[in-house]
Amino acid sequence: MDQTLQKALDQLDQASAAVRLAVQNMATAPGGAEAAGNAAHAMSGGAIDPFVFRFAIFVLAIFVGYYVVWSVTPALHTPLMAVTNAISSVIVVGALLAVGIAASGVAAGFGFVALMLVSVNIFGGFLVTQRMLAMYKKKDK
Amino acid sequence: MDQTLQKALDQLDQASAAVRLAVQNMATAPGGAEAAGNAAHAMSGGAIDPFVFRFAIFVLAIFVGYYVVWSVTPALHTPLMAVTNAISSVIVVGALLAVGIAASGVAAGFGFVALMLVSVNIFGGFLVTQRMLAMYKKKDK
Amino acid sequence: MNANFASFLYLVSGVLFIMALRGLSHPTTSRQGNLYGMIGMGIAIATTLALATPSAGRFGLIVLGLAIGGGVGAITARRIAMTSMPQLVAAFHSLVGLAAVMVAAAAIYAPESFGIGTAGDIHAQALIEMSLGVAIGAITFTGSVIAFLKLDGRMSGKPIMIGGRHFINAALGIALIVLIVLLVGTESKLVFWLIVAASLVLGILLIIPIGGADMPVVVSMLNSYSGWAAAALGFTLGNLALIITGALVGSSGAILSYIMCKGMNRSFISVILGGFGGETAAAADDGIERTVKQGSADDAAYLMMNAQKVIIVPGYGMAVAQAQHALREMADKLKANGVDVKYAIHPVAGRMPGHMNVLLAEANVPYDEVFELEDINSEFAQADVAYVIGANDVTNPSARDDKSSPIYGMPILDVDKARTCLFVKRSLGSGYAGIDNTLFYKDGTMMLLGDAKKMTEEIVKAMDH
Amino acid sequence: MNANFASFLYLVSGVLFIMALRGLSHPTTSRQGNLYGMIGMGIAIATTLALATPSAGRFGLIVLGLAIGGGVGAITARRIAMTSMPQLVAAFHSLVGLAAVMVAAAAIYAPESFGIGTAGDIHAQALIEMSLGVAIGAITFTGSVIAFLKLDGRMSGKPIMIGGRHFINAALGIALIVLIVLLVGTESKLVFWLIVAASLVLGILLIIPIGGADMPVVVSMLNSYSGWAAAALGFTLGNLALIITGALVGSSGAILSYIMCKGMNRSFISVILGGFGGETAAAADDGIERTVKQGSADDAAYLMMNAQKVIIVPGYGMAVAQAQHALREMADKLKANGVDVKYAIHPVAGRMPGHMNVLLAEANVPYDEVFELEDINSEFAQADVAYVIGANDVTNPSARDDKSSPIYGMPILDVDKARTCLFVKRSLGSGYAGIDNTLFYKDGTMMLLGDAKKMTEEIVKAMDH
Ligand SMILES: NC(=O)c1ccc[n+]([C@@H]2O[C@H](COP(=O)([O-])OP(=O)(O)OC[C@H]3O[C@@H](n4cnc5c(N)ncnc54)[C@H](OP(=O)(O)O)[C@@H]3O)[C@@H](O)[C@H]2O)c1
Ligand SMILES: NC(=O)c1ccc[n+]([C@@H]2O[C@H](COP(=O)([O-])OP(=O)(O)OC[C@H]3O[C@@H](n4cnc5c(N)ncnc54)[C@H](OP(=O)(O)O)[C@@H]3O)[C@@H](O)[C@H]2O)c1
Repeated sequence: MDQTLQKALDQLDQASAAVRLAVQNMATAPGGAEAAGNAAHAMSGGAIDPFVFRFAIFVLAIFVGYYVVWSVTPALHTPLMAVTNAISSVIVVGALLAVGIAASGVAAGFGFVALMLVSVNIFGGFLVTQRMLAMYKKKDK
Repeated sequence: MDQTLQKALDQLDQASAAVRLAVQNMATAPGGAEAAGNAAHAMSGGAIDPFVFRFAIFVLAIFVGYYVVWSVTPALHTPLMAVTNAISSVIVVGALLAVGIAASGVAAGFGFVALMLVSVNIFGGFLVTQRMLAMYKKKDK
Repeated sequence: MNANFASFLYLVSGVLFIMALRGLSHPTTSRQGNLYGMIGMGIAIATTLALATPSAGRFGLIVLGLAIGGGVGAITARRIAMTSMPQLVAAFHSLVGLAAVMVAAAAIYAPESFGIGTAGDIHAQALIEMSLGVAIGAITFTGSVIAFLKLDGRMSGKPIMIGGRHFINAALGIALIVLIVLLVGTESKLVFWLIVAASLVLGILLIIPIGGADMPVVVSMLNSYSGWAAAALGFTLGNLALIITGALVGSSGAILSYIMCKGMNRSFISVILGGFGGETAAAADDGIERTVKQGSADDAAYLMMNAQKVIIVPGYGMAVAQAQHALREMADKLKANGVDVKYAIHPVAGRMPGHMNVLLAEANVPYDEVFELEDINSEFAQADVAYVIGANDVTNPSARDDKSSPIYGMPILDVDKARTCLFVKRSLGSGYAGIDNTLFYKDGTMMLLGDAKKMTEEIVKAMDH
Repeated sequence: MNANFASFLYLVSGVLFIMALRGLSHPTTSRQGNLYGMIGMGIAIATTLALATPSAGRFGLIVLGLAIGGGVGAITARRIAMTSMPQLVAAFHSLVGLAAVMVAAAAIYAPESFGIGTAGDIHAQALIEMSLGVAIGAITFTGSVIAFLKLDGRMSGKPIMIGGRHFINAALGIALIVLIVLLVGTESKLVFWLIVAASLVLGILLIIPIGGADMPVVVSMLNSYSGWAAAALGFTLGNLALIITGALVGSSGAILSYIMCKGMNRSFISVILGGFGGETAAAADDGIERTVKQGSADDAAYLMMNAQKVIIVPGYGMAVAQAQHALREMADKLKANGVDVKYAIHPVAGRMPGHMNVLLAEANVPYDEVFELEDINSEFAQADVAYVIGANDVTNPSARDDKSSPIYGMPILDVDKARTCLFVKRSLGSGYAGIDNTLFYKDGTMMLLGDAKKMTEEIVKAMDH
């Protein structure tokens, strides 16, 4: 049994080295790593798809959102709308990726538009929230 | 570029088949799949360690726990202690695995003890909670 | 940067966003919360840059994009009037929606860069997640544009009811599903753009039948949508910050919509189906002659200066007239004269949640003088004067007493329990719900007809005599 | 079963556990919550079985284990007296702690089965997670056993202070860290058992210096520990249900400890360092002669039957005397006579959170007659009689008025504001905090010295005359 495994693993190492080479060749199109990853995934059989984890994270974040929003005081509901709007612009992450490394010029273009739009939101959203919140004052005495 | 990749993937397929064989041979000791999985993991490079996801789930679950427990009415704090005790016995999952498939007899033995202990908790915990909760009644009128 | 470490940092920024919302549980912690939000965003951006390591040229583009957008955003944030917040939020949502569409397009055109496969061989799962993201994003975009136009008065607030719109919407919905299936099968860019187009149209059709005054609920719902779109793209990009934030924003918008509908005692469905609330419904004229006691600024000044306790009830009209600063001045005069002054805020006073609180805060009214309905409603019985300024529906006793009223069951501020009730508004017309307010004709009520700001200023002057 | 689907099911059971705790936000939803919990546990067990597909023999073993444990658990749950809940919970925690140790041991002896590497080559990460789990588990085990013995009266509740215990504990802690590092390096089974041994000793040493009356805080803290142990093993096993549940239980225990400490106005650290609260501290005898008005059951019956409003304040003595049923009978008689009867529960009345509520519920007292401190405290001023039964510290006005008192700052029930205050207890001795209660000597107070149950029964009899 041990020999079979040894042989298999040797072959695997070879394959791995070859794939690495291939991947290096494709530096401009990083899709290769992905393909190799998939093949490996099928092999390891029992490994859990990241989707499941992401879904778990999503579900728990909904619970957190539910509780955290109900705990917001009604007097701050307008800032709440502004700040959730501001944070929803984390989508900037996708825009940055597109502008930063997209192989296709078209994709980079879309990314650039997205980046500009969402930057309006990031700065506008947080700053307007800050402006609003700065106005809430206690009685000074 | 495409050919290099093709070649690499072919080799990978071979390796994969060989490993599968090896793994079948090792039915009693399923550690092989794991080893293959690891090799694959190193290969896919950019893949994210499940630990990160688990950690994220852990962190979010703490937030959920924080909010959900604060929302428990003080009158039910005793049942809360009983029910958290009951659910903490999901550790039964580990005990079942040990009794169910552990290769070593010693491990299965430990698992069996764990299983018995934790079963006391599962049944005892939920039933005593049920008994308590059944007592909380509204004024009947 | 190591992918694991990057994911960890994205988690950190997700947690910081949670802390940002958590801060809003109290005014004192809210500013710090907003800071957490900014730090979280900074971490997300820095992590992505470290992960992508763009070339110098691309880096320049990024800086340019951030600078242009950031500049516009910062200026807008500084210039916008507090009374225009509903419009601003709607406009901002539309940007997020459009950005989601653009990001999805970029992913379709350069799938390798996003690690979702290669051109011609994109993972089916990623395609499904992406088309959900893009559809919701596009609906958010056009929907928010319409909401913005209606709120900003650039488009009539009247519901626009197209015949057979339910049928058209259903058809578009089905078409969307078919297109998504097609996209997964063919990965055709044309199909992608068809999805975008169908969703854009759907966004318009869904929102135009909804009356201008229901727009706040719509804005909040679209906020929720933009969250779900972000989460869907988060799945595609495998990005924890996006997934967590999407879920947070999604829940937040949904809960705010729910709170508003409950405050108005209407069902969410009835709001979404539209047709409610035209521009300014005329006062119901049932032919019965009813007498109204009208007063002057001098009367009001006299009454309040001799009161022990005055409760101010602001409403939408105060926002329209921008009367908050004058109001604050008036309250100062009263307090200087030893009068106990409090503000009572109905959960749906104005046109968006917390609308009145922001305006009062703008005018430097300390938040511990401002009370929510359930905390102050019992105090009206001990108040000498209830000064109702630009509010109407939220004081209408028919919501409490008249089972046949369309707003029956909505909680109201019991201003009729105060010894005298001063009503500042321009006419005997009705408010948002278009229902006559019987309070105008009651004995203890004195109408101060005029613009809220001018009238309050006159009262302040009269107090000096 | 497919590993992905299994993970999904584990997530479902984690969510069901969340729903179980969520249900406890109100008595009406609580029973359904408990049901969710059971379903969640069922799903976790079924999923694991489907995933492991054990051989027939092993399956038999599993059924046997579940049957033995389940039988013991079910019988215990049915037989246990409600007054013994604190002990029961402590005993149950010890089981979870020991089970965690056993599971970790199984994983060390058969790493392949748990997918954490092969014998001699276990992943370092798994070893670290596991040793954390096993250390916390072992501490939970012995700690809970000590707590059980103290609560059940099988061991003196007196703090046992060993000289240099802080030094010994610190040394053990350092030893634990060294051992964990060693384990990761050598993977030696001996080192593993040394970790177990050190943690078992540490568990004992940590808990014995803490007085019996502080045990509730300890039990809650150990509850929290058992959660963290489960979460640590959840990381090792890659099990979502364990990770989520561990975090839930961990937070829950920590929050309850916090609530208790706040209710007692003490710091968590001071509780954990121990030395507080011996068995029954004798009443402080400062030599000043003070007069006490003593009454009989007949006096009490007469007073209450002629009252309009009676507020009942139960405390630890009611639990000890098992007086809840007699109390309920008394309340029934009063209500039949038209007296308004309410129950006031202090947050730390009794010896564990919610202790009084459970006992009253057991005696069929409807939960809408039972009020928390902040909801009822203002009503004492309008009450004719406050019937304090076995409570002491929670009524002590020195917590409110005397800055030098050790319990100063703890919120109290203002029973002294009632027209008459009836005090049922066996002596003029002090309660848990060991502080004299000045209320006994006040004018409006009448002491009813005797066992809480007997005295209440006599009052019920006297009411029949
Ligand atoms: N807050 C929310 O989140 C939200 C969301 C959706 C819907 N709504 C709805 O909005 C309504 C809010 O109630 P509300 O009492 O605040 O407002 P309202 O019932 O709409 O009444 C506002 C009143 O202000 C008067 N007004 C307008 N401009 C004025 C000016 N320049 N000077 C003086 N008065 C002026 C109007 O009367 P004249 O024309 O006679 O001056 C009108 O009757 C509720 O029906 C609620 O359901 C609220
Ligand atoms: N609930 C929690 O979670 C928790 C946790 C930790 C600590 N604690 C502490 O526990 C205390 C609870 O206050 P408490 O007012 O409920 O209790 P307490 O202050 O401990 O007083 C209980 C009284 O009951 C009397 N008693 C005992 N057995 C009796 C019997 N058979 N019949 C009649 N009376 C009897 C005792 O007086 P005699 O000996 O004269 O009869 C004693 O003074 C607080 O100090 C709190 O900080 C509570």
